[in-house]
Amino acid sequence: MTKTLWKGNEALAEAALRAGAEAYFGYPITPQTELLEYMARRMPELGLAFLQAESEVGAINMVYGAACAGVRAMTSSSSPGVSLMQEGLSYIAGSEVPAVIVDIMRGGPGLGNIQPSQGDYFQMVKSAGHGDFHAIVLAPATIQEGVDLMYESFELAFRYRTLVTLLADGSLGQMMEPVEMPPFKSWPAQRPSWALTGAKDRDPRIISSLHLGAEHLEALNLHLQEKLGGIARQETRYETLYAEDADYLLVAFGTVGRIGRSVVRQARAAGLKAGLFRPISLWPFPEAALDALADQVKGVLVVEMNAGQMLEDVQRIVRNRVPVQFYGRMGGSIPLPDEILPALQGLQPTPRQQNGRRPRQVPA
Amino acid sequence: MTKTLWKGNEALAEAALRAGAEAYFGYPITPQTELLEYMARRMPELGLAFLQAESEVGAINMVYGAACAGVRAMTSSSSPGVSLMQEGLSYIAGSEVPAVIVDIMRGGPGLGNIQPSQGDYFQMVKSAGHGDFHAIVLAPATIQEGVDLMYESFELAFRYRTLVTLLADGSLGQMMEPVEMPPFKSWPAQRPSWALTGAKDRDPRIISSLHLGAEHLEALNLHLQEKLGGIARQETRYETLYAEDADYLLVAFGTVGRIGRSVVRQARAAGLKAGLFRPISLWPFPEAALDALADQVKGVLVVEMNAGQMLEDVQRIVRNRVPVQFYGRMGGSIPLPDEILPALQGLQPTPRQQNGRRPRQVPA
Amino acid sequence: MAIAPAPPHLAPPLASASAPAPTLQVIYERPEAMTEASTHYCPGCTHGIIHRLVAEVVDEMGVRERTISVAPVGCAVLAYQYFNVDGCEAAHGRAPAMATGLKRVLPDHIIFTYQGDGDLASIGGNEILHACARGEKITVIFVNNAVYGMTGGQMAPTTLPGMVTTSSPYGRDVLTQGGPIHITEMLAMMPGVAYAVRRSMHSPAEIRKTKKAIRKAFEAQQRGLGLGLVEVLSSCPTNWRMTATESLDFIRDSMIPVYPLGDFKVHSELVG
Amino acid sequence: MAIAPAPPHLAPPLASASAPAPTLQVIYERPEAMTEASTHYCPGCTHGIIHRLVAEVVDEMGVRERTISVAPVGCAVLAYQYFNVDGCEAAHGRAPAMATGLKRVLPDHIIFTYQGDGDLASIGGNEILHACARGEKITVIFVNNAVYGMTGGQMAPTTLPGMVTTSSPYGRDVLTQGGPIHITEMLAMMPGVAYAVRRSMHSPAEIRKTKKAIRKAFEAQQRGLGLGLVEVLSSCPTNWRMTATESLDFIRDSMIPVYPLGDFKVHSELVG
Amino acid sequence: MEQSIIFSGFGGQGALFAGQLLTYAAVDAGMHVTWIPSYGPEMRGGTAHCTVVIGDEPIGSPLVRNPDMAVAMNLPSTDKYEPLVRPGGLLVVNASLVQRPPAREDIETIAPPANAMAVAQGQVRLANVVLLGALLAARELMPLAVVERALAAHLPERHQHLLAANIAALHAGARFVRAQVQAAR
Amino acid sequence: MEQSIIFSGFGGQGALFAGQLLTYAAVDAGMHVTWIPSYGPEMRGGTAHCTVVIGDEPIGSPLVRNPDMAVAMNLPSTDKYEPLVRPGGLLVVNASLVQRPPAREDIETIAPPANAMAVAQGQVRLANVVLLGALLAARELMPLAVVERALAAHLPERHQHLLAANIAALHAGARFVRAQVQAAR
Amino acid sequence: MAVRGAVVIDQDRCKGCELCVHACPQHVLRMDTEQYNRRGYRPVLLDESENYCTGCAVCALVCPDVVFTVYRYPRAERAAAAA
Amino acid sequence: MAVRGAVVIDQDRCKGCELCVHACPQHVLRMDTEQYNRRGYRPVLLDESENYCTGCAVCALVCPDVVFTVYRYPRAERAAAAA
Ligand SMILES: Cc1ncc(C[n+]2csc(CCOP(=O)(O)OP(=O)(O)O)c2C)c(N)n1
Ligand SMILES: Cc1ncc(C[n+]2csc(CCOP(=O)(O)OP(=O)(O)O)c2C)c(N)n1
Ligand code: SF4
Ligand code: SF4
Ligand code: SF4
Ligand code: SF4
Ligand code: SF4
Ligand code: SF4
Ligand SMILES: [Mg+2]
Ligand SMILES: [Mg+2]
Repeated sequence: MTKTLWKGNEALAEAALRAGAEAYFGYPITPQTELLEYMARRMPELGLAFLQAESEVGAINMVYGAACAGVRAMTSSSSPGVSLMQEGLSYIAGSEVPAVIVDIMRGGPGLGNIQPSQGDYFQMVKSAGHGDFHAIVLAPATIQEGVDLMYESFELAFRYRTLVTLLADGSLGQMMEPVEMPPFKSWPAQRPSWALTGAKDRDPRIISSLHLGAEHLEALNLHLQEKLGGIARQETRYETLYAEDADYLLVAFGTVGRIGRSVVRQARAAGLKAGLFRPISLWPFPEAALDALADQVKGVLVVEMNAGQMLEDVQRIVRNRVPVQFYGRMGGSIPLPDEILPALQGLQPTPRQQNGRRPRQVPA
Repeated sequence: MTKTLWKGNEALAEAALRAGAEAYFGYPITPQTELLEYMARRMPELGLAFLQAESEVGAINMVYGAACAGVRAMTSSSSPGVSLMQEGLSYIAGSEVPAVIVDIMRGGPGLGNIQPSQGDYFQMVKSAGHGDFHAIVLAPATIQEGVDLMYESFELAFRYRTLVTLLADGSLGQMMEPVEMPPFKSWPAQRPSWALTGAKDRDPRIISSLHLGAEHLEALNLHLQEKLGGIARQETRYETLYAEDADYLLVAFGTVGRIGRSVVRQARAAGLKAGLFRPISLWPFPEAALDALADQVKGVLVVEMNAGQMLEDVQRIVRNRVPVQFYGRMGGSIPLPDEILPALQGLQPTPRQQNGRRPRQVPA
Repeated sequence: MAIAPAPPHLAPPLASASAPAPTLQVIYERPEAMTEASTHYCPGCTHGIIHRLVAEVVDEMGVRERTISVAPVGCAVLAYQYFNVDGCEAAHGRAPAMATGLKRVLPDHIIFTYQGDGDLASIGGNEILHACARGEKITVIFVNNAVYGMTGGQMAPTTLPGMVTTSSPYGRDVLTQGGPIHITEMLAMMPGVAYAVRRSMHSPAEIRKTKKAIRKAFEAQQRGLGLGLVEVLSSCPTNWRMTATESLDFIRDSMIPVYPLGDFKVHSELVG
Repeated sequence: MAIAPAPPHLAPPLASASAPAPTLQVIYERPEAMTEASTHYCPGCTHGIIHRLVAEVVDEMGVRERTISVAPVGCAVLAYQYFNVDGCEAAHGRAPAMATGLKRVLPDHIIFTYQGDGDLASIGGNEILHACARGEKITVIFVNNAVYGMTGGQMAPTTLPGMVTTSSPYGRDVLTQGGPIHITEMLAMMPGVAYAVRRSMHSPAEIRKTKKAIRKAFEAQQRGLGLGLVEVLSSCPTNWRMTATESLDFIRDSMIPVYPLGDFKVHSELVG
Repeated sequence: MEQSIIFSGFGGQGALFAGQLLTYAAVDAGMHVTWIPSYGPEMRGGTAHCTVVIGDEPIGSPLVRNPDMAVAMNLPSTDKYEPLVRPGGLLVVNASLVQRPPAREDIETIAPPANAMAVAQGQVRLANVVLLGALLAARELMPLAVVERALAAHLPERHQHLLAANIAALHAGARFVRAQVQAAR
Repeated sequence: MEQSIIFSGFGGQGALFAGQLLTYAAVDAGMHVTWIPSYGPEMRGGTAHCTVVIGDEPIGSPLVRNPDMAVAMNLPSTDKYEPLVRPGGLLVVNASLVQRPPAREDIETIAPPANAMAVAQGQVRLANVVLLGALLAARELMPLAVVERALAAHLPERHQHLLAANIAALHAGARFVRAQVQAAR
Repeated sequence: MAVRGAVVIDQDRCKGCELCVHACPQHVLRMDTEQYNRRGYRPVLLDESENYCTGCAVCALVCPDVVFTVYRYPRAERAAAAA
Repeated sequence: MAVRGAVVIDQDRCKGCELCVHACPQHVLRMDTEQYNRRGYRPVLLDESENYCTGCAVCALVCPDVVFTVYRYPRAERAAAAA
């Protein structure tokens, strides 16, 4: 099939439409805005619901409303905007309506800047709001992968009645790559059995996250946890490169994950038996696969565009069997192969044990 | 000194005033509202700034503004309200102004209910907003401890120019206990050297979290991480009970931590060499202390009023040296000694290894 | 269901038959759009009356089967249990955004929000403002009881000057805590509002007028004219620390002077 | 600093001395309340003029040393670098809340926010609404350029009907995207507003009037009368895709018909 | 040693205040104590209860599943807490509103007609204090005098004119128990 | 094998478009490719640059610190990227705006007077395409014909009337290099 | 005045707020002073000892708890009754 | 018309927007068509070949970039100049 060149944000937008998105509510914020702008052009043409909301708070609650109708609704934003959505995300999770969120991360904290960052791993992977829940968090490394994951996102969201987040950094949103666009998906005309469609010839349906009695709320929580457990068993995704026989494992996601491909190739060329482990689903984290690799390798290097967030999950899973080192860049700087490779090679001789503590890198 | 009976929320409010709080901005939400109401009564009397904000978004940004003046400013809220503050918290962290936040957690996700919960550990300990930062998170187990921690909070906040959070659940806010109130603290009349006081006889001062160049933002991030590293070295707090010679360690914080005291006593009475490890500072987590204990004990039980959040930190630190089990209640149910004790005793015979996975409890 | 002893001349038909005797005409019965659930409202709280009026209008317009309610966070948080229609529960203040989401994907449905003054006028000010600006085709029932009922009586943006609440214990001080805001007058200025009105619950006559207003606001939606906003002055006996009857007097004597009743905007197609 | 060649008859004094010859009177020079920094605004963007007017007023009132600026998120995000006063940077839309926090603890200081239309009228609608309702003693400079400048020209709540922006590529459709909102007229209704006015940047005469309005708004604050709000119709040549001069014509010919200039509220103590 | 007591009744019956009174007294007596209510201003109506735990070292759990003692001011409370009291424990029932006989034999039950006794002291609303008096007579948690002082110190201003009546109600409850004990001898 | 090229110039000079053109052509030629710009609509003015990486397997890092090639359309870009080009690499400089001599001897530098050459093709704004032509002649990344097709397909509608001029500019750039090479022989 | 209407009171729904008592133009409603309903409230009673219910439905209009169902005699019958 | 004023132009601050050129009542401002300033813009120039600057400061009023400092002759001197 033919590949065409797409800008990341626009490719995600088009993929969402092909995946069957019916409603988009969002608010401009760099480096995500092109996604909204693309929707502003395309959705009216397609007769779909596009609305620029008054704010991210408005946007997420509009998504919540549209999702209650059993409609495939989504939004997109970037770090500060996603912070504003935390309450809404928690309501959506508590009400078990499906929704898709794109988070194109930028430098933080605060206003920070608009450069690429992975500083919101904790925010999206650990707590996308108050209370016990997790969104499915998918972290594409290339635009094609972003398109493919987006293409599946509504199916995941509806299958599990859950939040699905695409988590990428600004560079993925802004770059261009050749992409093979999937065809438009067809969906059943019927709305799901829980959707608000009007109480015609049936009892009223209610969608709410309120459960006044502790027993009732605990029952919901147990149900949510069971559902999440099922997702954790079914939906982990990751990619490896040269991991089968690797002595030293590079663990990285998203943009750093793809850079990791270059690094590992260069390391192999330089004679180091290096391998790449790239989680694609950050939640559920591919624990079992990493767990297995930890038995095989001699050292692990985690590289992120943050101060060491996924690092904690890797440490938890590797459990000190081998040293876990960290290399990070922040504030919009992308770690390049020539920085990562030495760090990976540095795992070799008398590796300092680094569990529980993070080496502070000096940026090159 | 004499002890008087205080309701948790009101005791925290009075302690904040005695610690030198000068400005309070908040929005009503159960189970925290009495704190706001107490401030509404007392602060006007004392000539201090009290304002009921239009929302939690308003409240946290008012705190941000007042804090920029070098004033001791605070707010209080509960889970959904704290979700709404995430953007503001991130700005405060990025701007390095000191502020104190009280979070009296309730059941979630979503609207959930108003019963006690610890479901927001991830939210406050891992990511109180987008970007790399941590608030100092202090989790009192008794009202007296809440008062004592609150009494120190502004000093911590100003020493490190950081966010300090008191994280407790609704039961602490609502219960009454005898408390020894500390005296009113005196503070230097001088405002700190960074405070906005008007550019009289000096250059203008700027407080901002914006750093457009990646190098500039990365420099800020490295500075923040270094500061956080210093806090991590200086400010960990925890309590142990019978841990010195314990075979089995109960790890719990806040309300569950105090219940843990009863449990450990009962366990000892029943012949089990149990001990309690109660983190008081959730961030920085008392890693070294727990690390040391993990070398000594034969098993660890983590109990929380959530689906297993601090559990991940414990797993990360214990690193598989001994089995880590979990018992949790959610939705407003508080785990009582008669549930925890058997779980603790259950660590003894043929303990199932539980790293990386969480046993789902069936609530009694 | 316990039936009160009927007067002697009615006793036989009422007591013996499940349906009233054929000679009796039903003047009033529970609207179909209300469920049988008993509400959790305090005795005499006029939230219950407003619920009933909404349900009656929904029935009279014959739209029950395509109506969706959006409940607020406030005393009416469980409103969805009382309306016999599909319903959902918004985050505090966000009902207009949620209703926008619903209406945009279900343009032929009738969507209404039911919101308190803390919900709509305080935390949710921006959501209602922009729903009004955009002219969302929804109906907003705005229950102004001058106080945060659910959380135990704190000051609302609509609290009267000098009024004592748990967060204005010395009486609302206009200089430091602001004056009462006239949100309906203000929102009437927004381009997308088709109908904006303030009515009251303090007397039977006013209750009837309120129902007419609610009807108009739903018609504005049905006819695609824009957003219909009905502010209703409502009582909170519990937090006002009055009896239910005293509360009605308080509405009449203290609230109405601050919040005048009347239409603030009526779309030309709704006039008459 | 490069000095343009002076006309011959002025050359000696200007070229030789660092200060102008004593016989020359300084009619205009950079206000003390502006720093020397060159702004990052696009050529001809009237944000720069508005900055200067604010600085002139601060100087003329002699309050520079106790003034604190609150910058927005928008093109004016770096405003704090251009005002020679203490300053801070608010989250998008939250400047009025931040200013409230500052003013409540520094009641004798002069606090002003500088906000765009996306910042103030869209995401920050609730914060400005309640700052107005409470009558915070602050000054708000509201720069309405009918577009989101900083993020590349998306629709704002103030975008004109039919206007093409990157998020209303087919022209703003009032039926689905709402009509332009008159936020200053609306906020003028709030009890705590002492002064509310709309002015424009499109001509020297209007610029002078804008300065008078800004002065009044600061005086409202200084005299503790309430919140002073100055909406200024401003240009965005970049996103309007016009020259700077065409942009002024656009303000005059297209914006003013939708956004009439004038005072919407003047506190009695400010009249005259 | 920790002692736990649950007070439970309808909204207006004063179960929470009875518990608070005991808590204040425990503080004055230098004991460790916690008081924790069922809370929920967000919901209207229903019953209210509180748990008081008194001990000689810092209180661990402020909540208990099986209290040592329970004071049940109405029928729903009796139905709820009678089965929960720990074997060998004490149940104090308001006989004015609960006519049914005790269901358990492994706990002690005392049942003063508290409403009637309270009316005799001037106010039906004193029933809570009557029951507290009975509780204290049946289990000597602390001397009545300490509770008297707590009453004097913590009765809200607007009820201070009822102080004497409260103290009388307290003693009436205690007397009722002592008389029963006497009779049982 | 991956090849990386950075294009850099003032805002309006078309460095980003030159990079995109190469990227489109690479896609058409069935290669793996990434294009990543410096971005920031939130800041006005300044220089713009983009990085193109072309390879025969999926591209790892879309960014490079030391590109194989750099096209510098003005002096600041030359100052910035000349030191960064990998030893043995190529620097294409717009001699119309950059008069200074090359500073490095371990890389190849070619310096067509692109502005002047573009004006000769009808428009100073074609300088970017001139430089791309030069680049492609110096390093045979792909045949010029592929870029011609990419121009035809991706020149924005409003510039399509300039297609012939663009193609001419491309060839002018290439000719300049070939002539130099010839001369050097 | 002629009997024209009747109300059926769903006593267990009544919260005893007395709004109907004050609103009834015929003063035929009063609170039960002897009994509590299932929810612990003193419910309202129809007391036609002095006056008769006209079926005006004002009670139903003001009742927040949908306690009343209101009936009226048809015209013909009413006339008959009056006769 | 008599010379009454003068402007000093901080050329490197000028962004070449031309607002002053259009606003100057004396038409004594024009854009430099030959040079760029340090920031890459064509700056404004004072050109009194046909008219003279009156020091009215309209240019300073409309300039978004505080490029102008404006001077004026004192009355006395102006009279002298006129004489
Ligand atoms: C984000 C958030 N903030 C605060 C609350 C707490 N809260 C619940 S209801 C309410 C106010 C309700 O007042 P109003 O809207 O006037 O409704 P009423 O109860 O008076 O009918 C508040 C502040 C909440 N649930 N969520
Ligand atoms: C929470 C959040 N949402 C969105 C943005 C992105 N953003 C930056 S500026 C801006 C709009 C600016 O428009 P306006 O306020 O009109 O100012 P102008 O640039 O036109 O002067 C937006 C949406 C942000 N920084 N933060
Ligand atoms: S608290 Fe007030 S508003 Fe809420 S139900 Fe009770 S009376 Fe009604
Ligand atoms: S984008 Fe528009 S508003 Fe922003 S600086 Fe440029 S011209 Fe001014
Ligand atoms: S119907 Fe009318 S007369 Fe009859 S009880 Fe009701 S209010 Fe009274
Ligand atoms: S109005 Fe309704 S709830 Fe109130 S007393 Fe009458 S019947 Fe009962
Ligand atoms: S001062 Fe007046 S006359 Fe002189 S250049 Fe400026 S605008 Fe023109
Ligand atoms: S108005 Fe200012 S920036 Fe614009 S051309 Fe004139 S001097 Fe230059
Ligand atoms: Mg209310
Ligand atoms: Mg704007």
